[in-house]
Amino acid sequence: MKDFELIRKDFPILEAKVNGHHLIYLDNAATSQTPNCVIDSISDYYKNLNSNIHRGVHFLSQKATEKYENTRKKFKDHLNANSTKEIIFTSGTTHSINLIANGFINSLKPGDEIIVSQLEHHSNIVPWQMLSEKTGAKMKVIPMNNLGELDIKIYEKLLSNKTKVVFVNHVSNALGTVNPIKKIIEKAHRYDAKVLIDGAQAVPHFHVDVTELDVDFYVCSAHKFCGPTGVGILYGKQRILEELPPYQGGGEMIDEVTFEKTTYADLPNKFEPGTPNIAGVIASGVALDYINDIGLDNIKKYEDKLLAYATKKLKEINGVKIYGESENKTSVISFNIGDIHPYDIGSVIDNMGVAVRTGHHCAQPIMDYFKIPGTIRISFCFYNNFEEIDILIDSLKKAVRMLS
Amino acid sequence: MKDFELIRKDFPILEAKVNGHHLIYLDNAATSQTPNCVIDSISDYYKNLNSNIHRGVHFLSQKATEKYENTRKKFKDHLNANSTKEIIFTSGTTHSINLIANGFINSLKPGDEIIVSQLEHHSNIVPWQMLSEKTGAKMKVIPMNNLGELDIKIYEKLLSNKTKVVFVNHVSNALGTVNPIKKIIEKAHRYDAKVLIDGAQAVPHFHVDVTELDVDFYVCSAHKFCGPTGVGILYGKQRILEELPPYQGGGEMIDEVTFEKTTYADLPNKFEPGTPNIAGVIASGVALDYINDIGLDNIKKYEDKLLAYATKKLKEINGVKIYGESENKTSVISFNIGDIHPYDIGSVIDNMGVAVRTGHHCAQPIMDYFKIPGTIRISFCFYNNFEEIDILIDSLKKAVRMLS
Amino acid sequence: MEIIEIQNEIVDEFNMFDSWMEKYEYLIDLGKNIPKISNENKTDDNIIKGCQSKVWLHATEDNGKVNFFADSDAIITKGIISLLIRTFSGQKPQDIIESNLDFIDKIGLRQHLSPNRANGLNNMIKKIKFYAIGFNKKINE
Amino acid sequence: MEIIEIQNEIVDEFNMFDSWMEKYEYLIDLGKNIPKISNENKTDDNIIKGCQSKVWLHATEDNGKVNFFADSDAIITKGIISLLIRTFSGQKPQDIIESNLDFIDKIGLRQHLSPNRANGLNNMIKKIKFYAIGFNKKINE
Ligand SMILES: Cc1ncc(COP(=O)(O)O)c(C=O)c1O
Ligand SMILES: Cc1ncc(COP(=O)(O)O)c(C=O)c1O
Repeated sequence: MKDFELIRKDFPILEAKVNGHHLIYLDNAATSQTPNCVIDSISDYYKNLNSNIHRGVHFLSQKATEKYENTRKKFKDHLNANSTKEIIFTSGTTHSINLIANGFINSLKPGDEIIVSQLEHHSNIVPWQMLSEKTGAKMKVIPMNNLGELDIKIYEKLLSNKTKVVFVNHVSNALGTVNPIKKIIEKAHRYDAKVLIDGAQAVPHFHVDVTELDVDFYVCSAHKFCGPTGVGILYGKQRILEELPPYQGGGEMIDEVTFEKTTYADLPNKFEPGTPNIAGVIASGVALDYINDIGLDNIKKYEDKLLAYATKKLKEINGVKIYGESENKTSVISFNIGDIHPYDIGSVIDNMGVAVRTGHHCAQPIMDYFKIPGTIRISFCFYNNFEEIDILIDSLKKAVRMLS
Repeated sequence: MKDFELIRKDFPILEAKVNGHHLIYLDNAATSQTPNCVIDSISDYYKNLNSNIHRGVHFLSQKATEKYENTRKKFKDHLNANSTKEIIFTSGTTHSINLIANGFINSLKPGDEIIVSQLEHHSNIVPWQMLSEKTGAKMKVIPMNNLGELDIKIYEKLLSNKTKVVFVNHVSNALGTVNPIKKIIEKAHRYDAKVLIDGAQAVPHFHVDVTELDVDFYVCSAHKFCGPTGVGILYGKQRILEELPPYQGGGEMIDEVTFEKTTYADLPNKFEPGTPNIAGVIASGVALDYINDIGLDNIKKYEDKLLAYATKKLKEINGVKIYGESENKTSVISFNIGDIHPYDIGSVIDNMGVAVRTGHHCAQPIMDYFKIPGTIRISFCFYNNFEEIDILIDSLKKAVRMLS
Repeated sequence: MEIIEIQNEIVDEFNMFDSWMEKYEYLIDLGKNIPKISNENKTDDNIIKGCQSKVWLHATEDNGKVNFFADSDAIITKGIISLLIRTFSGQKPQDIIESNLDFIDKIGLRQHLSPNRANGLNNMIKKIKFYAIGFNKKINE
Repeated sequence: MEIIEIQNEIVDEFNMFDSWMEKYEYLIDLGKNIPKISNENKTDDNIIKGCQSKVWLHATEDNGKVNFFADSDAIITKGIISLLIRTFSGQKPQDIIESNLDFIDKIGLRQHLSPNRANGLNNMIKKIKFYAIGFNKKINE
C-alpha cells in the first residue's frame, strides 16, 4: 500500500495559502491537481522536443511524433482497447462527445430514438439535443430515483428497435453515483443500439476495460486524472469509427486534396485534423503512468475510506441533507444544510481556504428533480486526507453559525 | 533595436544537439519554439492556480478565471477588436475554421457560392468542402500566377451576388506570399459576402488590425507565435457571431438546460463549451506579451533581412528553383534543387542538424500547380540568425554532392 | 445625503472591521434588513442574471426620486444588494446615472467575491442604472 | 542464399561504415542499381502509401520463387527498397512470409529514418509479404 501522505509532496499546489489558511482542495471533480512529473514533462517537451508531428522528416519531429504515438499506445493498453486506431486524442470530453454525436448526423432520422439518463452532465445532453433537432430523432430520458440511481426497469421499457444510441455517464459528476453501465450496454446491444459512456468521472478513480464492457464509445478528460487541461481521450470501436463521417476537416486527416475531391486518411488521423495539443497529450500519458504507479486499486480503496469518513462526519452536522445515496458511489458528496443557500456556504468556507464547488454542477436536470437551486459538492482525489475532512467539517460548522 | 542574439538565450531548445551537430531550426512555419517565460507560465499555472474556471466560487477558480479572461483582453487589444466578446479561444486554427464553416450550415443553399484561393492550407479547404457537400453551395477558386500571387482580376470576376463567403489566408504557409487581403475583403463586402482570413502565418510576423481590415473572421494558432500547442484564437465580428448557431454543445455554453429545451449563453461562452485549455490560453497571452516586448516592427525588419539574405545565398546554389517569388513575402522560402527529390535533401541535412520541412506542406493544390511532388521549405523566426543560414547553405551543398 | 456621502459612510463602516469574517457578518446582518420586494414584483423580468443565486430587483419613482426593493435566495447576495439600495434609494435618477461605484473596491469586498458574484454585482449595478435611465426619461418628458 | 544469410551479409556490409554519411552514400549507390520496375507496371495499384516519396513495387513468380522490381522518385527510398529486394528476390513465398526483418535495426538505419519513412518502410514490407502470400496460395492450389 502506498503512503498517501508522501504523495501529497508531489503536488506543489497543495502548499498554497488562501487568506492565510492552508488550501484545502475539494473540487477534484471539476479538475484535479497536477503532480510535478506531469508539470515537468510539459517543460521538458518545450525545452527538448517541441515540433510539429507526423509530417516532419527532421529529428525533433521524429522524437515528438514517437512520444505522441507512444502515448496513444499507453491509453490503448490502459483501457484495454484492441488497437491504437481506436484511441483518438481530442481537446476534452465535451469535444469527444460532440465528435461522436456529429457522427450520427447522417444515419439518424425522424422516428429514431436516442436515450439519455437524467444523471448526465450538460456536455452529454446538449450535443445530443442539437443532434436531435437536426435529425428529428427523439430523446428519451432514463429517470432516477431518490437515491440518485437510474431506474433500469424503465430503461428496459424505453429500449426498442427505434433506439439507435444510448449515452450515459459512468459516474455522475453531481452525485457520485456509479451507474451499472455493463448492464446498460448489454441491453442496448440487444436492439443494435450504440452506446457512448462518458467516463470523465470514472477514469480517475477506478479501472476501466472497454473490451470487457463491450462499449462502443468511451470518453474522458486528462485534466480530471492529474493531467493537463485541453486533452480528451476518445475510445471507439474500430469498425464503428471507420464508418463514421469525419468531424472536422483540416491537415493530417486527409489523404489527398484537390478542389474537386478529398479522400480521408485512416484512423486515428481521420479524427485528428490540425496540430494537436502535443505537449498536453504527452503529459497526459505521464499522468496516466503516475496514477498507475500508485495503482488504481490502491486509489479506490483509499478514496472509499475518505468517502465513508466524510459522509459520516457530514451527517453529524445538524440539517445536512445528502443528495445521491446510492450504494455504488465514488469520491463525490453533494449536500445542503438546512435552508442555507449553497452559494453562501461556499463563499464563507472559501474565505477559510476550503475550495468546494456550489451550484448545479452542469447537471440542471438533477437539480430540477430535487427541486433545489444547487448543492455544495465536495469531491476527493487520492491526495486528500482525513485531516482535511476534519477542517472542512469545522469550517462548515462555522459557516452555518454565521449564516443562520 | 533589440539584440536578436540575446533573444536566442530565451529559447532553451536552441541549445539542442542533433547527431552531434547544433540544432538549426528552420521549420518555424510548422511550429515555433517556446521561450522560457511561456514555459514557466505553464508550470506556474499548475503550481499555483490550476482550477476549473467560470463556475467556481473559490479562490483558485477566481484567480484562474481572472487570468484566463485577462488573456482574452490581451488578444482583443492586440488585434484591435471592439470587445472581448469577439475573441473566442479554440484548440487551433483548424478548429476555428471548422467552427465558422459550421456556422454557415443553415444559411447556405444550392446556388450559393463560396470562394477559396489556390494558396490555401488544407485546413482552410477541407472544412469548406465538407460544408459545400452538405449545403450544395459551390466552391470557386481564385487561381495564382507563377510568382505565387493570387489573380485579383479573376477574383473580381468570380464575385457576384451568389457569393456568400470568401476565405483566404493572410500569408501562404507553403510559399510565404502575403495576400492583399484588405482589397479582397473590401471587394467581397460589396456583395455582402463574409470573409474569413486565416492568419496562422501572419500573426507571428507582423501587426494585424481587424478593425482596420474590417474583416469578419480572423483566425490563428498560438503554437506559431511562440505559444503552446492546443490553443487557437478566433476573432469574429460580434454581430455576426451572435447570429451564428453554436458549434459544440456542452457545459458553460448554455444558459439553461432541460430535456425539452436549452438556451445558449452569451458570447464568448456560446462558443467555448467544456473545460478549455486553461493553462495553454494563459501561456498564449504570455507569448503575445513576449513578441510585443520585442516589437512586431522590429521582428518584421529583422526577418525581412534574414529572408533577403537566405534568398540571395540560395540562388547561388546551382539548380535552385524557388517557388513563390512575390514582392510581398514573409519568412518562408520553398525550393527544389535540380531533379533531386526534396525528401532526399531533407533527410540528409537533417542528419547534419538542420531541421527543414519537405513535402506538400498541407497545400497540395499549390504543388499540383507547379507539377511537383513537394518542396523543401525553410521558414524563419526572429531567433534565427545569419550564421544559421550559412550553415544551411553549406549543408545543402554537401547534400547535393551526395545525392547527384 | 448625496450618493458620495453615503458611499463614504459605508466605506468608513467597513473600515472598522479588521477581518473579512466581520465584514461578512455585517453584510449578512444588512441582508436581513433589506427593503423587501413585494411578492407580486418577484417576476422573471425582475430577475438579475449572472448570479448563482437568484436576485430580484424592483424600483418605483416618487416625486423625482427612485426607490429600490430587492430580494435574493442567498443571504450574502442580499447583503450586497442592500448596500446598493442604501446608496441609491431616495436619489434622483440623474445622480444615479452619473454616480461612480468604486466604494465596492474600497471596502475590500471585491477580493472576497467570486468572479461569479462580481459578475452578478456588475449586473445589479447595470439594472439599477437602467431603472434610473428609464425614470429620467419619464421625468424629462 | 537463405534470407537470414543475406540479411547478415547486409548487416556486415553496413558495419564497415562508421558514420551515417557513409551509410547513406552506400544506400544511394544501391538505389542507383535497383532492379527497375517496367513502365507498364508503374500503376497506381503498385504504389505503396505512407511515404513522402512515391514507391512502386511489382513482383513476379518464376518456378516457385518470387522476383521483385521497384522504383521511387527519391533516391534514398530506392536504396532502402533495394535492400529489401536483395533480401527477398529469388526466395520462396513461404520463406518470405516467415522471415524476420530485424536487420533494418541492426544496420542502424532506423534511427536515421524519419517516422514518415519508417512508416513507408513498414508498408513496403507489408506489400512484399502480401505478394508472397498471394503467390503461396497460387502455388499450393
Ligand atoms: C496557413 C495555415 N492555416 C492553417 C494551419 C493549421 O493550423 P493548426 O494546425 O494550428 O490548426 C496552418 C498551420 O499548419 C497554416 O500554416
Ligand atoms: C460527467 C462529466 N462529463 C463531461 C464533463 C465535461 O468535461 P470537459 O469539461 O473536460 O469537456 C465533465 C466535467 O466537468 C463531467 O464531470
